[in-house]
Amino acid sequence: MERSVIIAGFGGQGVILAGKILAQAAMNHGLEVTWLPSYGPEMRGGTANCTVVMANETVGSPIVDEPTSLIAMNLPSLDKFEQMVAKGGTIIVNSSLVNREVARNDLNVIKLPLNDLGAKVGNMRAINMIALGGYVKATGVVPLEVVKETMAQMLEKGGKGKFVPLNAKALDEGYNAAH
Amino acid sequence: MERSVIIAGFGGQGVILAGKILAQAAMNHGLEVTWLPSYGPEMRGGTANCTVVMANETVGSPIVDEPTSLIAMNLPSLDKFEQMVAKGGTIIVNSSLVNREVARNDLNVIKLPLNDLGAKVGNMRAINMIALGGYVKATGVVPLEVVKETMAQMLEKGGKGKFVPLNAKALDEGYNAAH
Amino acid sequence: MPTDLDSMVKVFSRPKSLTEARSTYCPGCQHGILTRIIGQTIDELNIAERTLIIAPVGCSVFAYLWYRCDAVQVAHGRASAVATGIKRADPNLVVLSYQGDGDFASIGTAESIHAANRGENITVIFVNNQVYGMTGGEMAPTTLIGQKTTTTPSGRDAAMFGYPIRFSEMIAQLDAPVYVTRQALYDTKRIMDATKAIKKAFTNQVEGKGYSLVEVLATCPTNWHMKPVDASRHVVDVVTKVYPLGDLVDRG
Amino acid sequence: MPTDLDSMVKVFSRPKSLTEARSTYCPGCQHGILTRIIGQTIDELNIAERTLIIAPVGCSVFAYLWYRCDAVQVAHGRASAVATGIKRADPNLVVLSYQGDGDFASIGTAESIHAANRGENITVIFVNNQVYGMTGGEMAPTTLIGQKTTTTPSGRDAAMFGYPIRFSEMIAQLDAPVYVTRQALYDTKRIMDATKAIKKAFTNQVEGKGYSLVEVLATCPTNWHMKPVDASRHVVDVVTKVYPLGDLVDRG
Amino acid sequence: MPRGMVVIDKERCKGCGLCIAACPQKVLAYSGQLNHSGYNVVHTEHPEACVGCTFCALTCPDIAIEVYREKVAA
Amino acid sequence: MPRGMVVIDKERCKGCGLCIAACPQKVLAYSGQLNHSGYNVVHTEHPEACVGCTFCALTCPDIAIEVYREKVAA
Amino acid sequence: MGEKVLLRGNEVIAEAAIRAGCQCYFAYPITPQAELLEHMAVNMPRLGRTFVQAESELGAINMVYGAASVGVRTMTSSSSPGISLKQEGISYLAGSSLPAVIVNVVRGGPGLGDIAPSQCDYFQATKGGGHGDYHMIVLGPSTVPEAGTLTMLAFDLADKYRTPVMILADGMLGQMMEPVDLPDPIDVASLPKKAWATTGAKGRDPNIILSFDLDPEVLKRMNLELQRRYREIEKNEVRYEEVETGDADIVIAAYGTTARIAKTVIRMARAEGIKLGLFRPITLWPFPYAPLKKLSERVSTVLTVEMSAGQMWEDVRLAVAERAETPFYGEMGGVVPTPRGILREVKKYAH
Amino acid sequence: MGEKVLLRGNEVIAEAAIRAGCQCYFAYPITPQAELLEHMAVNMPRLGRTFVQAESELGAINMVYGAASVGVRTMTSSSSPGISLKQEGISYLAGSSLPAVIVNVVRGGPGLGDIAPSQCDYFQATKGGGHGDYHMIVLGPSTVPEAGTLTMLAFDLADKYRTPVMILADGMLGQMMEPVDLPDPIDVASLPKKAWATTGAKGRDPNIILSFDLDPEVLKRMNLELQRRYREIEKNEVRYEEVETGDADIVIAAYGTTARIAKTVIRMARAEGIKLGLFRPITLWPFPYAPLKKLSERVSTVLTVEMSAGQMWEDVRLAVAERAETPFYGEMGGVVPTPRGILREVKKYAH
Ligand SMILES: Cc1ncc(C[n+]2csc(CCOP(=O)(O)OP(=O)(O)O)c2C)c(N)n1
Ligand SMILES: Cc1ncc(C[n+]2csc(CCOP(=O)(O)OP(=O)(O)O)c2C)c(N)n1
Ligand code: SF4
Ligand code: SF4
Ligand code: SF4
Ligand code: SF4
Repeated sequence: MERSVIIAGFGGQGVILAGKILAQAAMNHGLEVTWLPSYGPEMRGGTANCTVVMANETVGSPIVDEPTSLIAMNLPSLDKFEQMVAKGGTIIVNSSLVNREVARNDLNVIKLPLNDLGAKVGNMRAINMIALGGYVKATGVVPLEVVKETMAQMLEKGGKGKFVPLNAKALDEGYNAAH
Repeated sequence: MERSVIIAGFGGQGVILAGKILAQAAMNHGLEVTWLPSYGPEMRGGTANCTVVMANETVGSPIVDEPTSLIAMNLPSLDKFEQMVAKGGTIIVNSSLVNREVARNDLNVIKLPLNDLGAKVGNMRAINMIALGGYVKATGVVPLEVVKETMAQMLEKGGKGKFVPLNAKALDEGYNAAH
Repeated sequence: MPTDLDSMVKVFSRPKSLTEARSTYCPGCQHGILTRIIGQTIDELNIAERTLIIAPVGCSVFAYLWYRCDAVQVAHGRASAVATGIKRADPNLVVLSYQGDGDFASIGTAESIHAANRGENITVIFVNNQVYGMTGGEMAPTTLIGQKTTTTPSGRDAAMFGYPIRFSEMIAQLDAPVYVTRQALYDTKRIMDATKAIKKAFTNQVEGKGYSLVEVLATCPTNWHMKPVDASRHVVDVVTKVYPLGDLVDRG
Repeated sequence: MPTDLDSMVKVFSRPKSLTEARSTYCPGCQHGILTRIIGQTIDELNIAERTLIIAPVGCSVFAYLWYRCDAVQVAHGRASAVATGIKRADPNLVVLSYQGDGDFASIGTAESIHAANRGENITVIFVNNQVYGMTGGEMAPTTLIGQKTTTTPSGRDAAMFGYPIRFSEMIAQLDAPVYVTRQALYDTKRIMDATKAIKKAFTNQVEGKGYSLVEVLATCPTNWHMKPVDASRHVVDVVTKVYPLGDLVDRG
Repeated sequence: MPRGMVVIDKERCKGCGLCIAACPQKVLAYSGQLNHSGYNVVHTEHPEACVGCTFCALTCPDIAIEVYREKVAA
Repeated sequence: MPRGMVVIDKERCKGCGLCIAACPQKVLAYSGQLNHSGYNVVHTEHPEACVGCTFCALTCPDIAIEVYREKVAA
Repeated sequence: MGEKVLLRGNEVIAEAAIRAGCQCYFAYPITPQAELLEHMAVNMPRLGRTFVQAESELGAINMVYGAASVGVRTMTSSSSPGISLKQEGISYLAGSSLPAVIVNVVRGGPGLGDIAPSQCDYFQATKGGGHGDYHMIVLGPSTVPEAGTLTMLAFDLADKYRTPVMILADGMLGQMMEPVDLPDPIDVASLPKKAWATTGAKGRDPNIILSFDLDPEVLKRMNLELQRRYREIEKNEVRYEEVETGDADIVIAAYGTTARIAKTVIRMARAEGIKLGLFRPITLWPFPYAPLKKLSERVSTVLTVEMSAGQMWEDVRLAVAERAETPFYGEMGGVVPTPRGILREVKKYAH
Repeated sequence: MGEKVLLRGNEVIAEAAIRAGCQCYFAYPITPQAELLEHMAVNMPRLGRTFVQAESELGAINMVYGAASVGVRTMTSSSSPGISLKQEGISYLAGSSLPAVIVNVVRGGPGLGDIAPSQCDYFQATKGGGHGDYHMIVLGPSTVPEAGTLTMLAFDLADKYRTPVMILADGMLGQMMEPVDLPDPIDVASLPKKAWATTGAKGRDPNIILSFDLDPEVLKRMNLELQRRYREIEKNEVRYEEVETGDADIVIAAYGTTARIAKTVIRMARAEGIKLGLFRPITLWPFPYAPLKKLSERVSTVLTVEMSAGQMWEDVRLAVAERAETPFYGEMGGVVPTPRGILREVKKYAH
């Protein structure tokens, strides 16, 4: 069984970190995993994305042409990746910035007003964790607790321990907001 | 029919020019011809040599492992090339500088005291033409007159016309000295 | 808006020699200011039809997109050599070799110095932002002592990495260059000075005078990890102390 | 011979750190004098066992044959980079980067300047004979205006080929070098001065002081088409006018 | 009527803030609005104060600003 | 007895003549003899004039010269 | 270490080099191998080892030449255009028999190209992008963990055969993260001493490092010695992997990232009843001609898949020698073939 | 001009370039191609054309890049190590579709090697010594007159296909003199204008010269266009020579200087009753696979002879595909095989 997600958004929205935390959490949870970023100048000012593949057996291709999920933090990301998502897959949409509906009707679409929820948890930098919380709820690929623990370990290792409570709250917020 | 000669000596002895004049003369005489110098640092201060191949048909290899002749203007040249000369071939030796006999007895050996003859024609720089004159006499590969004319044309073209009489004399001297 | 456009005249607009393409630079990156100054200069000298832009490797790799001029994108560091080839092939062209500090003063050291020494009749703009922007913020030859970059994580240490190089001062030692100057962009006055310098560097070429080099101290807010306004301040307070502004050679 | 060897003492002989190999230089080539001076310096400092000779590409490509020292033959122009690698790998070694003017100041420009700028603790001897010796007398970056070479058959013309480059003056602009000097070999006094300078350059390295550069004006009788004695005269009369002798940096 | 006027191209603006700092009249400020690239763009908070000095435009790296000035009676 | 003496290695000498010019005592001159490499080598034409100053040896690019000097009585 | 960590390919190569005892690292920045440089910048000085950001790729490879001369383990890394600039230096390393490791994190080409993953430098790496008759050992890792183990191996092979060894990776392998068990660091002190190294002529005759002799006969002998060593490497060091080739009718020949993707394709194909296998060269030079030849005797088709216009394809055809069909499927310019795209090609040859 | 003159190969290449309308020549000195530089130094300024002695080979190839961008005919020349330094630039020329001529007067390698003739840069020239999927047209002259005609051709092909073209000569060909009929100079004014050249955007949209695009899909399209052109060149431009192959049992495959020597060997062998022929590729890229394949169907042995460890040999084996024996005889390090030496090898396969 192989699950894959593309997380995409503006440069500053923290998609790379969200992917890293997910990948690390999946690994801690005993899955095989690959994490692949978009890289180089395309990131600068523009958009960024990364792909996480999680599986029970060795991961073949870390590039996926049919991701099982998409987290679209802005409109360009939805435009770019919507068509690729596998039938029956999941899309998390940042409805604060995306002013259109998802066109496909064979997907599980979860709209989260990330910017509003960000304001609610008190920091716009945490919207990536809100989205990730929503993704975890919708797909169940890794338990929320494992993601939380992993996030805490990683931030602490990077000397950013003080942001753990905020991000934990954001994960919960997204988890709860996803239907 | 293919004739080939290696002309070898010290850097300042004019072997490269002698070869060029012979090659040009042979070409003017209607033969196919190649001229190949030793080149690079080995020339500097040390020894120099060149190989001229003359033939009725297209010349195959411009490098010869069995030259039909050798002009050895000094001892190192004789040491280096004596064994290569084809059976029945010709060696012109500068007996002024070479204080040993040619070891092989299957060759036509012509000893010319080039330095003494050079003193005789009045210029040590002309010893290459003396040697060439001897070679022409011994092998008959190109008529002496053609060599003389060619030499004159080449020196004149190079702005050294005033040396033509000296070099003509030197060619004669070598021609006459060769038995 | 309360104003009446008819009663107004446009006093500042996009230079005509620039295309409509949006810049690929980060917010606040001063490479962008240079784009505008160069466009304006090309307009003023009316040379768009014979100007060749050399787009280097670096954040300005896309320079060919921004000018209504022919352009050549070249290998990292070799812009001055390519400029030589172009100018020798067609001396009537006006050639701008636009280069970052990594490009001009590190990998391109030999090409930069020898084009200057030959006195090629070209204009070189050398953007000194003390960092490799494009590749993510590594040390440049111009990086200041103590400055943190991804390859000098504890700050540039002279014993290990050497000193910030004043490349224009080296070029100024040569006999050929007609104009070598160092400019900055940290405020309106400096921007106007730099504009004058760049115009002069182009004019020298148009008049056949020879090699002109305009070094420009610029910011890289992204890799300095500073807000653009703070980055400008940093140029005033710190950078100009190591790289003093002004003309080094003027034989025009 | 009428003299009695027993009543004499040897006051001048082949330095011990030199091998018996004969030099491959042309008659009268001053590269040979430098070989002797370097050998003598190695003897005096007693460092043969830890000296590494870098043999460049050029007429001194055979330098590895002449010293009883380990040696590394390197690519054309890259001697200063190789010296960097060696010295960083083993700082206890004494590294001599011996380079011709084509090697050091043309193809090797970037490596030469950046090794100097990093202040690598090495000794560089840069032999300025204003010509490419090894390849048969082409123009060097140091070739004088009007000088005929095989690639400047009508004499070096500044408009086409640029100016003779004073590379040591450029290096002297950098912050790191501890010693930069220009010496010559045209008479006994100059030979003794050069000997002192070279000893100082080695001593700096042994004492861990940093980068030392000794530029030496040398003759190339072969490609100058001059008798060796006339070539020395030419250095006095002409070459030193363009390349003045003396110390440019001395932070030792 | 103000002596000058600036027009900001919202899609070119990257919200760097250099123009805000360059304006001697404090005409400009962040608008709080994101453009399509996600940047918080600048707007003329105090248009009435503008003198058309062009300082903002000179400093804008994205050439997002056009400047108009009052016609001087001929 | 002369104050100095030079010994020239004939096979190393390339006949460049630098030593002849360097000798303040005019001790050295071309010998007219060619060595095995074909060079006209230098010899001591006036050995008696030699003061052992080493100038010739300092200038010889081929390190072909050794110099001796009279022993000074201890 | 035993502990699994999630790391980028670039970081794993850097860390493996450190654990293999790399004492001196010299490089010039370039995407997509920036993290390799950064990892070294942080960690080499910390360990008292040498990190120099060179003025250029030419500077870097020649610094490597210097450090290798002295006998220490040394490495440089770059990506395609930067590797082109190192070709003269690589030829010198080979000619002078100096051990060194060179990492190429390949990107799309030619020219400036792009920074996306590619395999378009295979020819340059395996046939000799520099001048002269030389070879490097070229290792093509397919996963992040393998990038680590092959980097360790690279240092050993370099020393054993006194030769430059290249790690031929690509942008994807460099950028992606994967769980990896980092290998234990070796004991540098236990490495055999290099008697030929130029460490100072103390108590022995001088050692000389050089790649030339003006006498062709001597240079020929030097070349014959290189060739002798190459034959030895060909005999001892060929490495490859076969996946489900036992009953295969069609075999994909692929290396590196492409081979990894091919493994997914095998699952997909077998699910559809196509007997697909994989032949994966691990040493790209020496290429595993003999095993592929053998395999080609019992399959109908060897489909070469590369992120290139068909470079390894030539070696495949040399091995197969028309015994089987040898079609090619390639993507270029940084486009990575997808499992579905490869499967589509496979189906053309399935009957 | 009808009149036969005795000239060195280096001079003939230089003079042919001038007659082909080469407007700009940039190079850095190196043996054994010094005379080429010297001929240009004397004659280009005399004709009001550009001669620049560059600061290095990197400088030279990038000056060529500049001049080619502007649309003039341009050339550089060097020898092995210098050509290695040009690899990045050559890849850029190919990537940017710029026409230019590059001369390699090959010497013994690897590393500094020596200055004697060699053919050890065949791989570099034909497979791509630089990075990325590109090819140059590579022409291998065998005699001094042919060096002239192929140099003229090189400029035409470069323009026709917008590609770099290499003349792959060797030290012997460069240094030797042979009688030659110099070709008439072309009329430069009659050459077709290059609409793509960056001559100033006057009355048209800007022209852009570039070798990159950060979008892999676009870079792929650029690569596909290159590959399309390569297929066209393969279709149109394959050149080779067959000598006495009609009844041959053994065929020597050789190019350049080695092929010339082989012609002497044919005479010697036939005198001894051995049916020997020669297959001589003139275009080394595109290699004449099809004609050699055809030939291999009716001979017992194709003996490849090179001044290398066996580089063109790979292409020969690709073409022959085990249809005939494919032994190899090579000399290295600047040693030139002698007619007798080759004959000795031939006899091993004669029955
Ligand atoms: C031969 C080569 N080496 C390295 C690179 C990678 N590279 C791209 S841009 C760059 C440096 C850019 O820095 P700079 O010239 O200072 O310009 P900036 O981006 O700061 O404007 C480097 C090293 C390359 N493309 N080619
Ligand atoms: C990459 C490369 N380019 C060119 C050459 C040819 N080459 C050999 S020595 C030399 C120049 C030597 O001149 P210089 O450095 O001044 O030393 P000199 O011989 O005058 O002592 C050149 C260009 C080479 N060997 N390698
Ligand atoms: S990285 Fe720096 S130099 Fe590059 S565009 Fe961004 S701010 Fe400008
Ligand atoms: S060519 Fe010149 S530099 Fe070289 S050895 Fe001869 S005299 Fe000396
Ligand atoms: S300077 Fe330009 S880009 Fe920056 S905030 Fe002002 S208008 Fe926007
Ligand atoms: S200086 Fe030396 S080489 Fe020159 S002539 Fe005197 S002894 Fe001979």
